[in-house]
Amino acid sequence: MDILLTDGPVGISVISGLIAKAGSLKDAGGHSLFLGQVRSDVSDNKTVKAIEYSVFEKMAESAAGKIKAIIFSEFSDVRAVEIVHAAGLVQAGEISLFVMISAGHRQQAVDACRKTVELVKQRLPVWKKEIFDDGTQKWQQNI
Amino acid sequence: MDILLTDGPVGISVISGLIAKAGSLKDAGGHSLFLGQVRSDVSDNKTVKAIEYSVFEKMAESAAGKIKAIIFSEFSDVRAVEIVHAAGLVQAGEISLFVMISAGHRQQAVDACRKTVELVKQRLPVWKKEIFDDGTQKWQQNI
Amino acid sequence: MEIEVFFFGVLADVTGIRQKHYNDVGSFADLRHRIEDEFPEIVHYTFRIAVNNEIVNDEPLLSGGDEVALLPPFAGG
Amino acid sequence: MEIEVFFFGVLADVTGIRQKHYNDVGSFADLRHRIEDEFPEIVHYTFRIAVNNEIVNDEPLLSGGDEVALLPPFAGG
Repeated sequence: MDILLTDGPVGISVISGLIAKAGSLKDAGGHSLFLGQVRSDVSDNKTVKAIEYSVFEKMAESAAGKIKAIIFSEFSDVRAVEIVHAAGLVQAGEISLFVMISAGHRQQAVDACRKTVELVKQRLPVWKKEIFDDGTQKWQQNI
Repeated sequence: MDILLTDGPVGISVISGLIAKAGSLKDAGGHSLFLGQVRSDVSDNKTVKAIEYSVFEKMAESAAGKIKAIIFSEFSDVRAVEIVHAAGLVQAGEISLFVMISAGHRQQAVDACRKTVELVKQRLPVWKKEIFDDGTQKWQQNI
Repeated sequence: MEIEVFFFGVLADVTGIRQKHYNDVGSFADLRHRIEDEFPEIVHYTFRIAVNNEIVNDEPLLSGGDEVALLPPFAGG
Repeated sequence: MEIEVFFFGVLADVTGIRQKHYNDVGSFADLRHRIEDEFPEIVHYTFRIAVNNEIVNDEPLLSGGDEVALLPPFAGG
Protein backbone atom coordinates (compact mmCIF):
# COMPACT_ATOMS: atom_id res chain seq x y z
CA MET A 1 0.00 0.00 0.00
CA ASP A 2 1.53 3.31 -1.11
CA ILE A 3 -0.76 5.67 0.79
CA LEU A 4 -2.93 5.46 3.87
CA LEU A 5 -6.10 7.56 3.72
CA THR A 6 -7.56 8.21 7.14
CA ASP A 7 -11.25 8.79 7.76
CA GLY A 8 -10.99 12.20 9.40
CA PRO A 9 -7.72 13.65 10.75
CA VAL A 10 -4.44 11.74 10.82
CA GLY A 11 -4.51 10.59 14.43
CA ILE A 12 -1.63 10.41 16.87
CA SER A 13 -1.89 6.62 17.01
CA VAL A 14 -1.27 6.30 13.26
CA ILE A 15 1.73 8.64 13.58
CA SER A 16 3.12 6.82 16.63
CA GLY A 17 2.72 3.48 14.92
CA LEU A 18 4.69 4.56 11.86
CA ILE A 19 7.46 6.12 13.97
CA ALA A 20 7.70 2.97 16.10
CA LYS A 21 7.86 0.84 12.94
CA ALA A 22 10.79 2.90 11.64
CA GLY A 23 12.89 1.64 14.56
CA SER A 24 13.13 -1.70 12.76
CA LEU A 25 15.21 -0.04 10.01
CA LYS A 26 18.53 -0.63 11.73
CA ASP A 27 20.50 1.06 8.92
CA ALA A 28 18.48 4.29 9.17
CA GLY A 29 20.19 7.15 11.00
CA GLY A 30 17.48 9.73 10.65
CA HIS A 31 13.82 10.29 9.94
CA SER A 32 12.48 13.54 8.55
CA LEU A 33 8.78 14.06 9.13
CA PHE A 34 6.31 16.64 7.93
CA LEU A 35 2.90 17.13 9.48
CA GLY A 36 0.44 19.39 7.74
CA GLN A 37 -2.10 20.94 10.10
CA VAL A 38 -5.33 22.80 9.42
CA ARG A 39 -4.69 26.43 10.27
CA SER A 40 -7.31 28.88 11.61
CA ASP A 41 -6.77 31.33 8.76
CA VAL A 42 -8.81 34.52 8.82
CA SER A 43 -10.10 36.17 5.64
CA ASP A 44 -12.95 38.66 5.26
CA ASN A 45 -13.48 38.51 9.03
CA LYS A 46 -14.21 34.80 8.84
CA THR A 47 -12.08 32.15 10.56
CA VAL A 48 -11.41 28.68 9.15
CA LYS A 49 -13.01 26.18 11.50
CA ALA A 50 -12.26 23.02 9.52
CA ILE A 51 -11.35 21.71 6.08
CA GLU A 52 -13.25 18.98 4.31
CA TYR A 53 -10.98 16.88 2.10
CA SER A 54 -12.27 14.78 -0.77
CA VAL A 55 -9.97 12.20 -2.31
CA PHE A 56 -10.10 10.24 -5.56
CA GLU A 57 -9.09 7.08 -3.76
CA LYS A 58 -8.43 4.78 -6.71
CA MET A 59 -6.08 7.29 -8.30
CA ALA A 60 -4.45 8.34 -5.02
CA GLU A 61 -2.87 4.94 -4.59
CA SER A 62 -1.19 4.99 -8.01
CA ALA A 63 -0.19 8.67 -7.64
CA ALA A 64 1.47 7.89 -4.31
CA GLY A 65 3.25 4.94 -5.90
CA LYS A 66 4.68 7.24 -8.56
CA ILE A 67 5.77 9.77 -5.93
CA LYS A 68 7.61 7.04 -4.01
CA ALA A 69 9.29 5.81 -7.20
CA ILE A 70 10.56 9.34 -7.89
CA ILE A 71 11.92 9.71 -4.36
CA PHE A 72 13.66 6.33 -4.32
CA SER A 73 15.24 7.01 -7.71
CA GLU A 74 16.50 10.50 -6.76
CA PHE A 75 17.66 9.74 -3.21
CA SER A 76 19.75 6.60 -2.97
CA ASP A 77 20.14 6.92 0.81
CA VAL A 78 16.38 6.77 1.44
CA ARG A 79 15.18 3.54 3.07
CA ALA A 80 11.44 4.16 3.52
CA VAL A 81 8.73 6.62 2.50
CA GLU A 82 5.41 6.86 4.34
CA ILE A 83 2.50 9.01 3.14
CA VAL A 84 -0.76 9.44 5.07
CA HIS A 85 -3.50 11.88 4.02
CA ALA A 86 -6.76 12.73 5.69
CA ALA A 87 -10.10 12.27 3.92
CA GLY A 88 -13.27 13.95 5.19
CA LEU A 89 -13.54 16.58 7.88
CA VAL A 90 -10.42 17.86 9.69
CA GLN A 91 -10.81 20.54 12.38
CA ALA A 92 -8.37 23.44 12.87
CA GLY A 93 -5.40 22.16 14.87
CA GLU A 94 -5.76 18.62 13.51
CA ILE A 95 -3.35 16.88 11.13
CA SER A 96 -4.27 16.49 7.44
CA LEU A 97 -0.98 15.19 6.03
CA PHE A 98 1.83 13.05 7.39
CA VAL A 99 5.03 12.31 5.47
CA MET A 100 7.97 10.39 6.92
CA ILE A 101 11.26 9.69 5.17
CA SER A 102 13.78 7.32 6.74
CA ALA A 103 17.33 7.49 5.41
CA GLY A 104 20.83 6.45 6.29
CA HIS A 105 21.84 10.06 6.95
CA ARG A 106 19.96 13.23 7.75
CA GLN A 107 20.71 15.30 4.64
CA GLN A 108 18.84 13.07 2.19
CA ALA A 109 16.08 12.43 4.73
CA VAL A 110 15.36 16.16 4.94
CA ASP A 111 15.68 16.83 1.19
CA ALA A 112 13.51 13.84 0.27
CA CYS A 113 10.86 14.82 2.81
CA ARG A 114 10.60 18.32 1.41
CA LYS A 115 10.32 16.97 -2.14
CA THR A 116 7.71 14.39 -1.16
CA VAL A 117 5.52 17.10 0.38
CA GLU A 118 5.78 19.18 -2.81
CA LEU A 119 4.90 16.15 -4.96
CA VAL A 120 1.95 15.30 -2.71
CA LYS A 121 0.58 18.81 -3.21
CA GLN A 122 1.11 18.66 -6.98
CA ARG A 123 0.10 15.10 -7.76
CA LEU A 124 -2.23 13.64 -5.17
CA PRO A 125 -5.88 13.83 -6.34
CA VAL A 126 -7.20 15.63 -3.30
CA TRP A 127 -9.49 18.66 -2.99
CA LYS A 128 -10.27 20.80 -0.01
CA LYS A 129 -13.18 22.97 1.04
CA GLU A 130 -12.66 25.46 3.85
CA ILE A 131 -15.48 25.66 6.36
CA PHE A 132 -15.72 28.98 8.18
CA ASP A 133 -17.04 29.81 11.61
CA ASP A 134 -20.10 31.49 10.10
CA GLY A 135 -21.05 28.27 8.32
CA THR A 136 -20.00 29.38 4.83
CA GLN A 137 -17.72 27.20 2.71
CA LYS A 138 -15.15 27.78 -0.01
CA TRP A 139 -13.20 25.44 -2.30
CA GLN A 140 -9.54 26.24 -1.93
CA GLN A 141 -6.58 25.82 -4.27
CA ASN A 142 -2.97 25.30 -3.30
CA ILE A 143 -1.01 28.48 -3.85
CA MET B 1 12.64 24.53 29.86
CA ASP B 2 14.61 24.71 26.61
CA ILE B 3 15.63 21.06 26.32
CA LEU B 4 14.30 17.77 27.59
CA LEU B 5 16.97 15.16 28.36
CA THR B 6 15.59 11.65 28.49
CA ASP B 7 17.09 8.88 30.59
CA GLY B 8 17.77 6.39 27.78
CA PRO B 9 16.20 6.68 24.30
CA VAL B 10 13.63 9.30 23.35
CA GLY B 11 10.48 7.23 23.74
CA ILE B 12 7.41 7.22 21.55
CA SER B 13 5.27 8.61 24.38
CA VAL B 14 7.45 11.74 24.63
CA ILE B 15 7.24 12.19 20.86
CA SER B 16 3.47 11.62 20.77
CA GLY B 17 2.96 14.05 23.62
CA LEU B 18 4.84 16.85 21.87
CA ILE B 19 3.03 16.23 18.58
CA ALA B 20 -0.33 16.25 20.34
CA LYS B 21 0.60 19.48 22.14
CA ALA B 22 1.38 21.15 18.79
CA GLY B 23 -2.30 20.83 17.84
CA SER B 24 -3.03 23.67 20.24
CA LEU B 25 -1.08 26.07 17.97
CA LYS B 26 -4.08 27.00 15.82
CA ASP B 27 -2.02 29.34 13.63
CA ALA B 28 0.51 26.62 12.75
CA GLY B 29 0.11 25.08 9.30
CA GLY B 30 3.00 22.66 9.44
CA HIS B 31 5.40 20.86 11.71
CA SER B 32 8.79 19.68 10.53
CA LEU B 33 10.31 16.95 12.69
CA PHE B 34 13.68 15.29 12.74
CA LEU B 35 14.36 12.06 14.60
CA GLY B 36 17.95 10.90 14.96
CA GLN B 37 18.26 7.14 15.33
CA VAL B 38 21.21 5.00 16.37
CA ARG B 39 22.38 3.17 13.26
CA SER B 40 23.96 -0.30 13.19
CA ASP B 41 27.10 0.93 11.45
CA VAL B 42 29.73 -1.66 10.62
CA SER B 43 33.46 -0.87 10.76
CA ASP B 44 36.40 -3.28 11.05
CA ASN B 45 33.91 -6.18 11.05
CA LYS B 46 32.25 -4.85 14.20
CA THR B 47 28.63 -3.70 14.36
CA VAL B 48 27.38 -0.83 16.51
CA LYS B 49 25.01 -2.28 19.09
CA ALA B 50 24.31 0.90 21.04
CA ILE B 51 25.58 4.41 21.76
CA GLU B 52 26.12 5.76 25.24
CA TYR B 53 25.50 9.50 25.42
CA SER B 54 26.90 11.70 28.17
CA VAL B 55 25.52 15.20 28.55
CA PHE B 56 26.76 18.26 30.43
CA GLU B 57 23.30 18.94 31.74
CA LYS B 58 23.78 22.38 33.27
CA MET B 59 25.26 23.72 30.06
CA ALA B 60 22.82 21.88 27.76
CA GLU B 61 19.91 23.97 29.00
CA SER B 62 21.60 27.29 28.22
CA ALA B 63 22.97 25.99 24.88
CA ALA B 64 19.46 24.93 23.86
CA GLY B 65 18.14 28.34 24.89
CA LYS B 66 20.66 30.02 22.61
CA ILE B 67 19.75 27.69 19.73
CA LYS B 68 16.07 28.57 20.12
CA ALA B 69 16.88 32.28 20.22
CA ILE B 70 18.79 31.97 16.93
CA ILE B 71 15.92 30.09 15.28
CA PHE B 72 13.22 32.51 16.43
CA SER B 73 15.30 35.49 15.28
CA GLU B 74 16.03 34.02 11.82
CA PHE B 75 12.61 32.50 11.09
CA SER B 76 9.75 34.87 11.81
CA ASP B 77 7.12 32.31 10.83
CA VAL B 78 8.23 29.80 13.48
CA ARG B 79 5.80 29.37 16.38
CA ALA B 80 7.49 26.69 18.50
CA VAL B 81 10.78 24.79 18.80
CA GLU B 82 11.09 21.53 20.72
CA ILE B 83 14.41 19.79 21.39
CA VAL B 84 14.74 16.43 23.13
CA HIS B 85 18.05 14.55 23.47
CA ALA B 86 18.81 11.15 24.95
CA ALA B 87 21.25 10.72 27.81
CA GLY B 88 22.70 7.32 28.68
CA LEU B 89 22.40 4.13 26.67
CA VAL B 90 20.48 4.07 23.35
CA GLN B 91 20.28 0.80 21.40
CA ALA B 92 20.50 0.57 17.61
CA GLY B 93 17.08 1.39 16.17
CA GLU B 94 16.19 3.68 19.09
CA ILE B 95 15.82 7.47 18.94
CA SER B 96 18.58 9.72 20.32
CA LEU B 97 17.39 13.13 19.11
CA PHE B 98 13.99 14.69 18.47
CA VAL B 99 13.52 18.18 17.01
CA MET B 100 10.14 19.64 16.11
CA ILE B 101 9.52 23.03 14.53
CA SER B 102 5.98 24.39 14.22
CA ALA B 103 5.46 27.24 11.79
CA GLY B 104 2.72 29.04 9.96
CA HIS B 105 3.85 27.59 6.63
CA ARG B 106 5.89 24.60 5.61
CA GLN B 107 8.92 26.30 4.05
CA GLN B 108 10.20 27.93 7.23
CA ALA B 109 9.27 24.88 9.29
CA VAL B 110 11.54 22.71 7.15
CA ASP B 111 14.40 25.23 6.93
CA ALA B 112 14.31 25.95 10.66
CA CYS B 113 14.24 22.24 11.51
CA ARG B 114 17.31 21.56 9.40
CA LYS B 115 19.14 24.48 11.00
CA THR B 116 18.16 23.43 14.52
CA VAL B 117 19.57 19.95 13.94
CA GLU B 118 22.87 21.43 12.72
CA LEU B 119 23.05 23.75 15.73
CA VAL B 120 22.30 20.87 18.10
CA LYS B 121 25.21 18.93 16.64
CA GLN B 122 27.55 21.94 16.86
CA ARG B 123 26.55 23.46 20.19
CA LEU B 124 24.93 20.95 22.49
CA PRO B 125 27.46 19.63 25.06
CA VAL B 126 26.91 15.96 24.34
CA TRP B 127 29.42 13.14 23.76
CA LYS B 128 28.88 9.67 22.41
CA LYS B 129 30.63 6.36 22.78
CA GLU B 130 29.83 3.60 20.32
CA ILE B 131 29.42 0.16 21.83
CA PHE B 132 30.11 -2.69 19.42
CA ASP B 133 28.74 -6.21 19.33
CA ASP B 134 32.11 -7.61 20.48
CA GLY B 135 31.98 -5.51 23.65
CA THR B 136 34.56 -2.93 22.56
CA GLN B 137 33.82 0.79 22.78
CA LYS B 138 34.92 3.90 20.90
CA TRP B 139 34.35 7.61 21.49
CA GLN B 140 32.93 9.08 18.30
CA GLN B 141 33.05 12.57 16.84
CA ASN B 142 30.48 14.15 14.56
CA ILE B 143 31.79 14.27 11.01
CA MET C 1 -20.88 2.42 -25.16
CA GLU C 2 -21.50 2.82 -21.44
CA ILE C 3 -19.33 5.24 -19.48
CA GLU C 4 -19.28 6.02 -15.76
CA VAL C 5 -18.43 9.66 -15.00
CA PHE C 6 -17.11 10.94 -11.65
CA PHE C 7 -17.17 14.58 -10.53
CA PHE C 8 -14.56 15.67 -7.95
CA GLY C 9 -13.95 18.71 -5.80
CA VAL C 10 -15.88 21.81 -6.76
CA LEU C 11 -17.42 19.96 -9.73
CA ALA C 12 -19.36 17.72 -7.36
CA ASP C 13 -20.95 20.88 -5.94
CA VAL C 14 -21.50 22.42 -9.40
CA THR C 15 -23.26 19.34 -10.73
CA GLY C 16 -24.84 18.32 -7.44
CA ILE C 17 -23.70 14.74 -8.00
CA ARG C 18 -20.53 12.73 -7.57
CA GLN C 19 -21.13 10.09 -10.19
CA LYS C 20 -23.32 9.50 -13.25
CA HIS C 21 -23.85 6.69 -15.73
CA TYR C 22 -24.04 7.58 -19.43
CA ASN C 23 -25.46 5.21 -22.09
CA ASP C 24 -24.83 5.20 -25.83
CA VAL C 25 -21.73 7.38 -25.66
CA GLY C 26 -20.23 7.76 -29.14
CA SER C 27 -16.91 9.40 -28.26
CA PHE C 28 -15.28 11.55 -25.63
CA ALA C 29 -16.42 14.69 -27.51
CA ASP C 30 -19.97 13.37 -27.48
CA LEU C 31 -19.73 12.68 -23.72
CA ARG C 32 -18.33 16.14 -23.06
CA HIS C 33 -21.18 17.83 -24.95
CA ARG C 34 -23.76 15.86 -23.02
CA ILE C 35 -22.13 16.80 -19.70
CA GLU C 36 -21.93 20.46 -20.68
CA ASP C 37 -25.56 20.51 -21.87
CA GLU C 38 -26.68 19.04 -18.59
CA PHE C 39 -24.42 21.13 -16.35
CA PRO C 40 -23.73 24.37 -18.26
CA GLU C 41 -21.94 25.95 -15.28
CA ILE C 42 -19.12 23.42 -15.68
CA VAL C 43 -17.57 25.32 -18.61
CA HIS C 44 -16.44 28.02 -16.17
CA TYR C 45 -14.17 25.60 -14.31
CA THR C 46 -10.72 24.26 -15.09
CA PHE C 47 -10.30 20.52 -14.89
CA ARG C 48 -8.29 17.63 -16.22
CA ILE C 49 -9.59 14.25 -17.33
CA ALA C 50 -8.67 10.82 -16.02
CA VAL C 51 -9.71 7.63 -17.75
CA ASN C 52 -9.56 4.55 -15.55
CA ASN C 53 -7.60 6.48 -12.90
CA GLU C 54 -4.90 7.81 -15.25
CA ILE C 55 -4.73 11.41 -16.42
CA VAL C 56 -5.09 11.68 -20.20
CA ASN C 57 -5.06 14.32 -22.90
CA ASP C 58 -8.15 16.20 -23.87
CA GLU C 59 -9.70 13.84 -26.40
CA PRO C 60 -9.06 10.28 -25.19
CA LEU C 61 -10.34 7.24 -27.08
CA LEU C 62 -12.96 5.65 -24.86
CA SER C 63 -13.98 2.00 -24.60
CA GLY C 64 -17.17 0.61 -23.14
CA GLY C 65 -17.03 0.40 -19.35
CA ASP C 66 -14.41 3.12 -19.01
CA GLU C 67 -14.49 5.33 -15.94
CA VAL C 68 -14.03 9.02 -16.70
CA ALA C 69 -13.16 11.40 -13.87
CA LEU C 70 -13.24 15.21 -14.01
CA LEU C 71 -10.46 16.59 -11.82
CA PRO C 72 -10.16 20.24 -10.73
CA PRO C 73 -6.65 21.39 -9.74
CA PHE C 74 -5.38 19.29 -6.85
CA ALA C 75 -5.27 20.85 -3.40
CA GLY C 76 -3.92 18.23 -1.01
CA GLY C 77 -1.84 18.74 2.07
CA MET D 1 40.98 29.33 45.89
CA GLU D 2 38.86 26.19 45.59
CA ILE D 3 37.84 24.98 42.12
CA GLU D 4 35.64 22.06 41.09
CA VAL D 5 36.76 20.43 37.82
CA PHE D 6 34.54 18.26 35.58
CA PHE D 7 35.82 15.86 32.92
CA PHE D 8 33.46 15.06 30.03
CA GLY D 9 33.38 12.56 27.18
CA VAL D 10 36.64 10.80 26.45
CA LEU D 11 38.36 12.81 29.20
CA ALA D 12 36.33 11.04 31.85
CA ASP D 13 37.79 7.78 30.55
CA VAL D 14 41.32 9.20 30.27
CA THR D 15 41.32 10.48 33.85
CA GLY D 16 39.15 7.73 35.26
CA ILE D 17 37.02 10.33 37.06
CA ARG D 18 34.19 12.70 36.21
CA GLN D 19 34.82 15.35 38.83
CA LYS D 20 37.62 16.49 41.14
CA HIS D 21 38.02 19.17 43.80
CA TYR D 22 41.20 21.26 43.73
CA ASN D 23 42.37 23.36 46.73
CA ASP D 24 44.72 26.34 46.78
CA VAL D 25 44.44 27.02 43.01
CA GLY D 26 46.45 30.17 42.16
CA SER D 27 45.26 30.68 38.57
CA PHE D 28 43.90 28.82 35.58
CA ALA D 29 47.48 28.13 34.39
CA ASP D 30 48.27 26.69 37.79
CA LEU D 31 45.15 24.50 37.65
CA ARG D 32 46.02 23.32 34.15
CA HIS D 33 49.54 22.31 35.17
CA ARG D 34 48.23 20.35 38.14
CA ILE D 35 45.70 18.53 35.94
CA GLU D 36 48.35 17.74 33.31
CA ASP D 37 50.81 16.50 35.96
CA GLU D 38 48.19 14.21 37.39
CA PHE D 39 46.77 13.01 34.06
CA PRO D 40 49.62 13.32 31.53
CA GLU D 41 47.59 11.56 28.80
CA ILE D 42 45.23 14.51 28.69
CA VAL D 43 47.64 16.64 26.61
CA HIS D 44 46.95 14.38 23.61
CA TYR D 45 43.30 15.41 23.52
CA THR D 46 41.57 18.49 22.16
CA PHE D 47 39.15 20.20 24.48
CA ARG D 48 37.57 23.54 25.28
CA ILE D 49 37.05 25.06 28.71
CA ALA D 50 33.80 26.14 30.32
CA VAL D 51 33.70 28.15 33.51
CA ASN D 52 30.38 28.03 35.31
CA ASN D 53 28.71 26.44 32.25
CA GLU D 54 29.91 29.04 29.73
CA ILE D 55 32.66 28.38 27.21
CA VAL D 56 35.62 30.74 27.73
CA ASN D 57 38.99 31.48 26.18
CA ASP D 58 42.07 29.59 27.11
CA GLU D 59 43.25 31.52 30.19
CA PRO D 60 40.15 32.58 32.10
CA LEU D 61 40.32 34.49 35.35
CA LEU D 62 39.04 32.16 38.06
CA SER D 63 37.27 32.99 41.31
CA GLY D 64 36.91 30.77 44.32
CA GLY D 65 34.06 28.28 43.94
CA ASP D 66 34.16 28.34 40.14
CA GLU D 67 33.26 25.20 38.26
CA VAL D 68 35.65 24.39 35.41
CA ALA D 69 34.60 21.85 32.78
CA LEU D 70 36.88 20.25 30.16
CA LEU D 71 34.87 19.69 26.98
CA PRO D 72 36.04 17.51 24.08
CA PRO D 73 34.43 18.29 20.68
CA PHE D 74 30.66 17.90 20.93
CA ALA D 75 29.06 14.86 19.31
CA GLY D 76 25.35 15.08 19.92
CA GLY D 77 22.52 13.89 17.72
